[in-house]
Amino acid sequence: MSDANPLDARARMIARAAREITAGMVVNLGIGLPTKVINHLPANLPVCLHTENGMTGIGATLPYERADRNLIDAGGAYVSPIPGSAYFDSAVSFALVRSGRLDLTMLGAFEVAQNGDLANWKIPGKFSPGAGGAIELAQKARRVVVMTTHTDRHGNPKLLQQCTLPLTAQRRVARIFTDLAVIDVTAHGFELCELATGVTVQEVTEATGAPLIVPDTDIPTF
Amino acid sequence: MSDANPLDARARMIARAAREITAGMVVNLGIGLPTKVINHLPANLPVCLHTENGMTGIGATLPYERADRNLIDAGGAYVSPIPGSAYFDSAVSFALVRSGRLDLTMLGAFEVAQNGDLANWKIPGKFSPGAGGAIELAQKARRVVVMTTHTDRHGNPKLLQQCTLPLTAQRRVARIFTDLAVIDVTAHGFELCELATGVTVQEVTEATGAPLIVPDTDIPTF
Amino acid sequence: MSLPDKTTTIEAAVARIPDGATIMVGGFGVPGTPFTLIRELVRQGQKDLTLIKNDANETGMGIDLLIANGQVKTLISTHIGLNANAISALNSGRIRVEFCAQGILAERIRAGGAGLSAIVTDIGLGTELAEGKQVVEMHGKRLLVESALRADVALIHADCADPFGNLTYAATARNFNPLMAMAAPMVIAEVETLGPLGSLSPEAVETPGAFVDHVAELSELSEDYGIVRR
Amino acid sequence: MSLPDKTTTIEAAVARIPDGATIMVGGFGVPGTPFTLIRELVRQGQKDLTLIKNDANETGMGIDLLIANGQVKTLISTHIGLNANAISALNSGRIRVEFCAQGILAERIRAGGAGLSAIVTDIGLGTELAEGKQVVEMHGKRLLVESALRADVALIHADCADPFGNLTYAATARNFNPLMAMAAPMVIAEVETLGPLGSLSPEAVETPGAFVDHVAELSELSEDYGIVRR
Repeated sequence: MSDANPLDARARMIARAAREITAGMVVNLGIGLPTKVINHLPANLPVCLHTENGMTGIGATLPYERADRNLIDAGGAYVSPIPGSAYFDSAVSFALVRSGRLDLTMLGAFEVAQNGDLANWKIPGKFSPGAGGAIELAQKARRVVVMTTHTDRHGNPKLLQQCTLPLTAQRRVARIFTDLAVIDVTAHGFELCELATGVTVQEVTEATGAPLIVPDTDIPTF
Repeated sequence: MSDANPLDARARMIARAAREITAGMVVNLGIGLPTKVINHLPANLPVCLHTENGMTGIGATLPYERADRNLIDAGGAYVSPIPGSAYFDSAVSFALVRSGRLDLTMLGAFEVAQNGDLANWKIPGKFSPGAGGAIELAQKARRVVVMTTHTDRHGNPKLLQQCTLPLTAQRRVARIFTDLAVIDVTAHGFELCELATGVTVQEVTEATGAPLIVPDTDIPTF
Repeated sequence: MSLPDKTTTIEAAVARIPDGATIMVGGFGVPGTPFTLIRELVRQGQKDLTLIKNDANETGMGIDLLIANGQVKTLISTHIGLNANAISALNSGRIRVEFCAQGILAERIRAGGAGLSAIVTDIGLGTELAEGKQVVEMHGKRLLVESALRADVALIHADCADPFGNLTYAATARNFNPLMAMAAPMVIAEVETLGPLGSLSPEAVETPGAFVDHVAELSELSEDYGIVRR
Repeated sequence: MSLPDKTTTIEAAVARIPDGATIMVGGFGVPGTPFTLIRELVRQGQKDLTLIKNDANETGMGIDLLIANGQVKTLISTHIGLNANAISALNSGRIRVEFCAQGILAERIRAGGAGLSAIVTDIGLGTELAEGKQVVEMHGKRLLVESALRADVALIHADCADPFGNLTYAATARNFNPLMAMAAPMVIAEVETLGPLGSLSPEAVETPGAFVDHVAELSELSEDYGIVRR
């Protein structure tokens, strides 16, 4: 529903994305929106959060007053350890990513193509700060999911037939969480899995820049 | 002198080789005879001994009664730490060797050629246990010196025009300490630097399987 | 959030290893060798194994028991000179041995653990260890391509651990253990002391638990781990 | 035996750096950045520098001061998005920036520190980061050859040290520091606490002193090291 509160829609998206994280996983949450997922994880869920600047076992984000000057995540937020945390250097940190020990990464996106291509690091002429760790996260995590608004601030779709921007990785995105829907990337393209509360199939179809497979069955809502 | 006590000759060789180690060096002493050099180093000489199984700052060798089951050198001897010792893994240990941080290695030899080629790891058909760390030590230490008896147990020379055994490294040996002499490997071949006490130039020349350059000046003894 | 618990028994962990597995085994001499995991592997009798280990231990100890029991097909190693049994198994063709320079074996394992395909090095050029290896030219120099090594299983001996699998090592028992603990999809650690989560300082951890799958505390240290009288 | 003493002052250590040097600088954001060594490099004014650093710090901090002071010719980095000055210096051509994937930058530096020539990886295939790179074929796959990186000097920030240069790092201030501390023939460490030989447990050492050339204790921690209020 176009008149739904966008803050509610965002919170629902984050809460739904958080359920993607299940017991036993090692997870890297990308800078920005994905990091917010932390606050929606059940307190006793056995899960290991990784940040590429050299830590496993990320605990709560800390305010200025309680921060440790030497303890940040890759986005620069001050974080805290939990019992069993470990610190390591940048080579070990990406060894973990590249060698298949990262079960899941949740990334932001500029564009996702219906074949799973991801563009999230460069807008030529406008935004070229360097890829940081995005390429390795997208290329090597066992499962890559994206969390993003369904359209950009001008209303243009971010889910496309083909990416127009420089790629982060080819054919790696498995699932997309947006403010409107949960969409899987299948061998046949985008497939609608779930709808945000109050959003219609037609709204999702119209906001998507590629064909959307809609199953015959009931579509769950979140 | 052929009737000199061979034990004295060996002790003199070891004591002379020990003087090759000077203040500030990082040194790897090969398994066997070179390790004995430790006992001849001045107590206050600032020097860092490295062993390839993962330690810098090797202290005294310990007898069975005082050994730590987890603390050996690459030859299997039980060693002790000194203030400032560090332990590390095998990758870091050889990083130190290959990246130019090892100022000196002192190795044993089966054969040394007059161009500095070294063979010390394999006698085809007789002794092929694998090279261990020898190839990297010989190829990458900043300075490679050899300590060996001048001839083998059958009296055959070990200093040769060309090596006959599989090489450990090409053109890397700079100096050779033997029971008879100290010999440098120069652009023109073997050059006599020092004589063991009581040994004549002729004895060294006869025991060497390649031309020996003998300087016109007085030859120091050790 | 809390961290997953990976504690198990020696028996259950080793039972996950199939016949034909490629197994990395930590240790350099006695320190760091997972003797208890090895003895359980002998007891369970998995066959046609490929072992990757710095050395072949000594006669009657460690992986020599696997060789003597006919469980080993291939050994990738740097030096087996202290084990006369292993040398005679090699000479008689009962096992195949691939030798590798020690630091290059370490780097090949580390490369496997780091998700790299290979390293490029000049080590071994001009020696018979270079024979048959892939060559690449860089800056006008011919260099060797040494492929990364991974295994199906890594057997690790650690000093202290927590239930998530964070590990520390004692003195020179570190050696190949932290490298191998990154280079297999199934990493099994036998540990001398298992403490609760939080018992290890995050700075002290040498192998992060995210690399480790199974942690088994040793109920006792057998004679294998003791000081060798020479 | 005792171990050599490598203690010096910040001024004397930085005075060894010539114009035109390639310098690795530790740190990821604030943690681990050697702010005092950088400020001294600004004061001494060495020119035409090539910097290798994960990021460009933030405006008015760390290597931004070197860029603003016109001392930097080239920056090899992974992400400079938090420093608008650096981006405008890049856009206006005042500095040249080579971008590298973060973990590959770490591995290239580590390879330099390990005396390797290159690593071989599939990271970046299918992206513009692969353009112009040397390719090698292994097992029928085309892979990228990423050359090892070494520098003339590495500037390191450590938590604790002894006079031999054994170093430890605090929390996520570790990041690139131990890698860079192996990858230059002149390694300079600024340290928060300098203790006597023996003050660090041999197991706790994260960078062995054999890699380190100069150790300078910080007399105070400037505001640079503090918590950033966002």
